[in-house]
This record gives sequence, structure tokens and C-alpha cells, in this order.
Amino acid sequence: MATSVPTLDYWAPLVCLIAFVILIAVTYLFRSRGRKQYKKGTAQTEIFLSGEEPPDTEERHIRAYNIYWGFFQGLKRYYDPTIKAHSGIINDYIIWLIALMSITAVILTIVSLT
Amino acid sequence: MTGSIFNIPFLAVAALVGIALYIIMSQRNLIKLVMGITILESAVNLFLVTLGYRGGGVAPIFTNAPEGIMVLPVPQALTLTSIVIGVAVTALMLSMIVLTYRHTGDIDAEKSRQMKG
Amino acid sequence: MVFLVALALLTHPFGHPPSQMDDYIIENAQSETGANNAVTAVVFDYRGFDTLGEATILFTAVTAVVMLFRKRKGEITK
Amino acid sequence: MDALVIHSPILIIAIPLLAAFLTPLISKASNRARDVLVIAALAFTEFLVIVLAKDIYLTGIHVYTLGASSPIVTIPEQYMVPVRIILEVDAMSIFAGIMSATVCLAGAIYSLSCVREETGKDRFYTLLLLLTVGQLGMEFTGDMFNLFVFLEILSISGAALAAFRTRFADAVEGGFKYMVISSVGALLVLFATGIFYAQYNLLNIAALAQAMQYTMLDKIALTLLVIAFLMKSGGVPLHWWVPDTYTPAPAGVSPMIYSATLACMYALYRICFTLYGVALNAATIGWIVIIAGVLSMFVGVTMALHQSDVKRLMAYHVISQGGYMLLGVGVGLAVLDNPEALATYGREAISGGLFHVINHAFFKGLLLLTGEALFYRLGTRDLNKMGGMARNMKFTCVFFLIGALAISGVPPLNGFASKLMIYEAAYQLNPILTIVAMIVSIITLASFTKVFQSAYTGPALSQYKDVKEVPMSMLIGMGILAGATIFFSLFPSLVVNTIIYPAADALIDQAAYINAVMGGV
Amino acid sequence: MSKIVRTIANLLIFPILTFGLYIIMHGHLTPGGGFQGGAVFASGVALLVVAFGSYNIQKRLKEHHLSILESSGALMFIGLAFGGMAIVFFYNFLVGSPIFGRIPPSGPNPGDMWTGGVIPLMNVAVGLKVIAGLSVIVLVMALACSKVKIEE
Repeated sequence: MATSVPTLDYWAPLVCLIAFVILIAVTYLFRSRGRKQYKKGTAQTEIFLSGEEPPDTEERHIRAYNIYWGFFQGLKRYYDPTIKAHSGIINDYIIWLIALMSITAVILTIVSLT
Repeated sequence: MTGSIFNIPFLAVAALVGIALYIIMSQRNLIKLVMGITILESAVNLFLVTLGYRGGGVAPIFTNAPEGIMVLPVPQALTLTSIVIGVAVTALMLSMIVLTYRHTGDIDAEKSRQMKG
Repeated sequence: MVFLVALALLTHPFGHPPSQMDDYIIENAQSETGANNAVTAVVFDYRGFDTLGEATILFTAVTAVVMLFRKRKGEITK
Repeated sequence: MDALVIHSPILIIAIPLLAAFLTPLISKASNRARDVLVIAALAFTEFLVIVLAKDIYLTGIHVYTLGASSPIVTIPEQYMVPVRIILEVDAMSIFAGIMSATVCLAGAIYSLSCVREETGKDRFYTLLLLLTVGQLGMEFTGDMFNLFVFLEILSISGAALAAFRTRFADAVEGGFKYMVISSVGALLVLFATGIFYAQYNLLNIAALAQAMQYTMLDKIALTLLVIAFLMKSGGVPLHWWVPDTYTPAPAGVSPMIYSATLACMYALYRICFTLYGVALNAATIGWIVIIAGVLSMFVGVTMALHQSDVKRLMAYHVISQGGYMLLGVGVGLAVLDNPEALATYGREAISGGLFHVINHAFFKGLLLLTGEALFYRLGTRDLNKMGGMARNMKFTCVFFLIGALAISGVPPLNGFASKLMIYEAAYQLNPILTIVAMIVSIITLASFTKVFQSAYTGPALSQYKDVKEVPMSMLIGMGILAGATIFFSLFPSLVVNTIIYPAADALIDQAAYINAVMGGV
Repeated sequence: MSKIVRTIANLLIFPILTFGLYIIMHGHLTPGGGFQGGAVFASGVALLVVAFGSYNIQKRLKEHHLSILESSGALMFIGLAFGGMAIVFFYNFLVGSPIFGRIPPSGPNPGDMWTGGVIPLMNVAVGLKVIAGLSVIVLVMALACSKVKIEE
């Protein structure tokens, strides 16, 4: 591990871009070979929900608070104290500052003593 | 007086810093918070001015100056600059407190906050 | 923390500062800038750029205060 | 042309400053003239920065002594130490300068239409120019006290701009918090400056670096400086002010406050590498910076995932991506006194961190602008109330996608290139760092998927039927940053070789910085 | 405020303003300078605000006039700095010239008004700026806190 190749010597975005374009072209090729049977404006393009009425347009949109609900639930033990720490009180910010400053000073002192 | 253990000005600086930090940490009233910052600023200014003192020195101004060594001029200039900066900062913070009071009817850091989490 | 700072400061001698930079200013302030007041010479000549910055800060603060209390269209919304 | 290059370090600072002083007078005459003046001053500054950058890459460090008999006389004749204020511009400074000038130009153009409805625009533009001055001054100065002065200019104008929309209570609160935090931080810097002055009777960074003995007092000064600048650059656990300040700030200003944050990060690096340099206990400080970086990445991104306010979400990403920069440069700092490791991966790590700085300045600026575009048209920042905006705001959506993919490190965009550099280098110091960085990158993508899904996709909502695309100048502002992002994506090795490696080398090479002022005394 | 305060303020205001101007003009010879003198002058304005109420003062002393004055002070300052641009920014180009160009003898001396190069001019510029700036701050903050609502 005496020398290492600079990372960007083997990272070529243009190649990546070309590969991406080729992939899109291939995808399009596959897609264009498909059959075009459906007609617009008929029941073929409407939502089918086990025969029930689909909900309104407004309600069909999944709002932001639904997303990653399980993730937050699973990490509740991490999230609860973290959100609580973001109290929005300016004094707390300064207390953190002073505390971190003291810790850093102590670490620096100890390191230099040994 | 030179080289003695009791460097009173530095002790004063340390005391002022301590008072100021205590105020900033403990007082929820925003005006008191600004007072704390102002005291911290005074501590730093005192520190700067103290650095330039030479025992028995006179002010570094030559107009009709008495004989003798002169104290260092640079810390005085720095302090001058930092005092004006302090005035500007304090004025801005106080204006913001006035606006906060108009909006929320309170100048307590906890009761007047809008954003958290 | 404060204690640490105080302790460190106490070890620093008071009244005998090192003065390589300031000696130059005290010696040459009159001949270079023509001002009798060495502090003013420092403020406006040797460290004039700081003073420009300081004036800018005052200007900024005035602008900011006037901006904060400017006349608004309509009422304050909470 | 020659004189222009010689004087350009000061002109870059003085021209926006002159324009800022002129703005209140000009705007009495005509608003049109004021807009032209602001944009012209910033464009000319950008031009000067590029001219100066070209010269620096060819000939090396530029020094400019203010008030001396010649710009290059740094030390008075027959004397040992510099007395006057010296501007010192090396590759690292000009790198930060390019970033600041570009972001500020884009922000100003975006602001032209963004604040059209507000009152007090004269003051707004004055403060905007002053914010630019503060950043450029901090980046170019070679003097501790001058650094403090510009830090204050930057803080005051930034706080005032954050509070610009005074009709909202949260704007005032954000501005106040920023002001308190910055004034405490700036006082710590001033205290540290006082400590240096007490010991060495010097204020010049290069001269101080030469005289540095790393005594007990120096360690305290180091603590004060590192913590103050860490706070100003939004590192965890001192990041609390970032979301509060960024959320209510008007749009054109958020990227500028962001580049101001990066200017503070520049100051942090300058202090660690140049002021202390070889005297520094590099491993300790390096690991402190690395730990702050890793914490920033993780806490920032997890909190961002939880937000429902679109600008607050992006503000938490500011913290999280700031962690990458701290990690990259911290890895380099930790191996500073180990020449072999420095050559193997330290330089690469620093370059990765710096590359991420400039990349992130562009695409996060872009993202903040798109977030504000939504607010401009919809009147809300709440993601829960949005939906289907891609139908109404096509260009904004495209710009958002570019920014979001770049920030999540999706190849072939530039975020991937810089993150790759950081991963590779950090892996050689400690594999855990890379693993955390990758996880954070994934969560970043997840959180921007959330924004994209809830704001841009979905069926058209009835209350936003008449929403139109944002005005032209806002699109131009976003376009500049998007163009820069794409350019950096397509030619990363060109960019890295031209501006990043010189900047990293300038950081490492403390002796050159000292010599430019002290002349080998 | 009461009549006593107003009378005393009327008496004191001119000495205060004169003293402020004196400090500004003699900044290069005696302790003081643009900032200090400007602050003294602005404290006179603050005295007027306290004695007569911000509303009455504001009728005579319009804040946008003051901000024009402030901008011109700042422009004058940066203009003087640009004046040395032929050599270097902030170069003291007036030393040796007929205006304020004399050089005093080294060491203690009685002081000569026509010394200091650009320094006296810069003092005046900064003085103007500080006078206008601090007055605006005092006035605007007093107006903002006063019961008389004149903005909205």
C-alpha cells in the first residue's frame, strides 16, 4: 500500500453516462416491441379496486407524513431523545458549546501531558 | 508588581467571563441573554487592553507627552474596533428582541420560540 | 473551563508584554503617517483595513436595524 | 491587465463594498439602476476572482500589503515582523473565493424576482453585498484580527438577511439565534486572537505560524478557535442553529448563508493546517474533527428524514453533508504528521473533502432554491400539504432532480465523485468511517425520495390548479447552479486537477504560506 | 420629560455637539477620533430624543436624510482608501503634500493641526458616518418602542 492510484483516475463519468444512455436505448427497444392494445378513455385506463369506487384524486396522494413511518417507529429509542435535544432554546445551544469546549480543552491537556 | 502571582486584571477578566457564561447559560430572558453577551464582550475588551500595558507607561500620544515609556498602541486600536463592533451587534440583537416581543408577546427564550425538532 | 483559562492566564506576566510589532509603530508612527496620536495612526493607517471593516459593520447594523423596523404592507402575522 | 492582477485581491473585496455603500444612494434615484449595480458589481467580482485564480495557479501565492509603499513589501525595511494588514491569497483561498463568488452571484440573480413583493429592497441588496464582502474578506485575509472583523460582517449581515421577512415570527427568531451564536463564536475568536497577541505580539497568520510554540495558552486558543468555527460551520453537536436559521431565510439568501457557513469551514481548515500546522497535535484534533464529522453526517441525515418542512429538511442536509467535508479533511488532518500516510491517502482525503465543499455549495444551493421556489408559488413549506407539483413547475422539478441525485451520490453526478474520494481515503484510516458514510448516503437518497414523492409526484391537487412556473430570473439563478453541477459532474478530473489538488497542496504546505509573507526570514 | 430636563438639554446640547466635533477634528493629535467624537455627538442626539420624545425629533431629523449622510461618510472613507490605489490600497498619499502633509518632529511635541496625511480626513469621514449611524439607530429604536404608532 505504498502508493495508491488517485481515485479519479479510474472514475470516468462520461463512460457512465454513455452506459446509461445505452441502457435507456435498450429499455426503449424492449418497450417498443410490446403490444399496444389498450385504448385511452375507456375502462382499460381507469383504476380498478376490487370493483369498489376508487377514492378521490386528492385522497389518492400519499402525503409526506406517511412515508418511512415504520422506520421512525423502529428507531423510536433513537429518535425520541434526539428530537427532544433539538429544543429550540438558545440557552441550550450555548450550554452545548461550553460543554464541548471544556471537553476539548481537557482532552488536549491530557494528550499533551502523556 | 511585575511578575507577581496576583495579576488582578487577568483575574477580573476570568471573573467577567465566568459571570457572562453563567448568565448566558442560565437566563431564559432574552434581554438578560444580551446583557450576558455584552459582559462577555467587556471581558474580552478588558483582556485586550490589559495586554498592551507596560509598567509605568504613558498613553502613546506624542502631543505634549511626558517623558517615559509608552504603552502599546495596537491593543488600544483593536479594543476600539471591537467596542464599535459590540455596539453594532447589541443594537441588532435588541431590535430583534423588540420584534420578537411584537410577534409573540413574550421575551422568554422558551415561550417565544416557534421552531424546534 | 473558566478555571483553566484563569490558571493559564495567571502564568502570563502582566506589565511586560513582548513588543516587537508595537515598538516599530511607536518609533515610526510620526515619520510615516505624520500623526502625533499613535493609536490613531494604528487605527487609520497601519490597520486601516480593520477600521474600514468596522465602519462597514456599523453600516451593516444600521442598515439591518432600519430594515427590521421598516414599514410593512399590512399587519403582522403570527 | 497587470495592475489589475496585482490589485485584484483588494479589489475583489472593495468593489462589492463600494457597491454596498452606493446602493442606498442609487436606489433613491431608481430601482432599476440599483438592480443593475448589484448584479454588475457581483459579476465583476466573479470576473476578478477568475482572473486572479488563473494567475495564482500559474505563479503561486499572491500577497497584498495594505498601506505599504508597495503591495509586495510585507515586512518594513530592516525589520523582522509584518506590521500592516496583509491579504494573502493562495490556491485554497481562491478555491473558496470561486465558490463564494459564484454562489452569491446566483443567489443575487435569483433574489431579483424572489423579493419583488417585499418592502425594504434597498436594504436587502445592501446586506446581500455585505454578506458577499464578509465571505470574500474572510477567505482572503492573512490577519487574525481582520478575520474576526470579517466574521462579524458576515454574521451581522447574515442574521439580518435571515430575519428579512419580519412579518413572520420564525424569521426574527432564526435571525436572533444566528446572531447570538455568531457573536459568542466571534468573541471566542477575538479572545484567541488576544492570547496570540499576548504571547507573540503578532497578528499576522503567517508570522504567528512561524513563531508558534504550542504552549498551554496556544492549546486553549486552539480549543476556542476550533470550537467557534466548528459551531459556525454547523458541526454536530453545535449544529442547532442551522435549521432554525435556514428555514425562514428568504430564498436567494439561503445559498449565500450556506456559502458563508462554508467560509467559516474554510477558516477552520486554515487555522488547523496553516496557523498550527506542524506544531499541531494533529492526530488528536484530526480525530475530534472526524468524530464531529461522523456525528454530523448521522444526526443530520436522520433528523432530515423526520422533517415535514421542505426547507428545514434541506437545512438538516446542510449539517449532514458538512459532515462529509469535515470527515474528508479530518482524515487528512489526522495523518498530517505522518508523511507516508499523508502521501498515500491523506492528500486524497483532503481533496475529496474540498471537492465535496464546492460540489455541495452548488447542488445544495440549487436544492435550497428549488425549496424556496415551492414556497414562492404555494405559500407553504409543509410537505404534507403539497403534491403533484411536477405538472405545474416542470423546470423546477428537473432542477430539483439534478440536485437531489447529485447530493445522494448517484453516479454519474459530481456528488458521487467527491464521495468516492472520501470513501476510498477514509477506508484506509478506518473502515467504519466509510461504512457510516455510505449508510448516510443511502438515507440521504431516501429523504429526497420523500420530498420528490410528496411534493412533485402524485395527482394534481385542486387548490394548486393555477400554480405557474417561477419567474425567469429565479430560473436563471437555479440554472447557473445546475449548469455548474453538471459541468462538475462531467469533468471531475479536470476540476480536481485544476483547482482541488492545488488547494489541498496549499493547505498541506504550511512553509510556502509562511514564506510568502516572511520571505524566509 | 419634565421642563427641567428639557431646559438643561437645551443648554447642554450645543456644548456636547461642539465637543464631539472637536474630538473628531483633533483625532490625530489628542485622544479621540472619528468614532469617539461621533459617539459623543450621537449621545447629544440621544439626549434630545430622551428629552423631547422621538416623535418630535423625527419631524426635524428624517431618518432617510441621516442614512444618506451615513452612506456619504462611508463612501468618503472608502474613496480615501481608493485614493492611494495608484500605489496600494490605503496608502497614505497625502503625507508630504500641502494638505495635512506636514510631518511632525519625532518625540513629544506641541502638535500641529496640518499633519497626518489622510488621517484627519478619514476621521471626518468616519465621524460623519458614526454620527449618522448611531443617531439612526437611537432614533429608529426609540420610535419602534414608543407608544406613538407612526409607522404601520
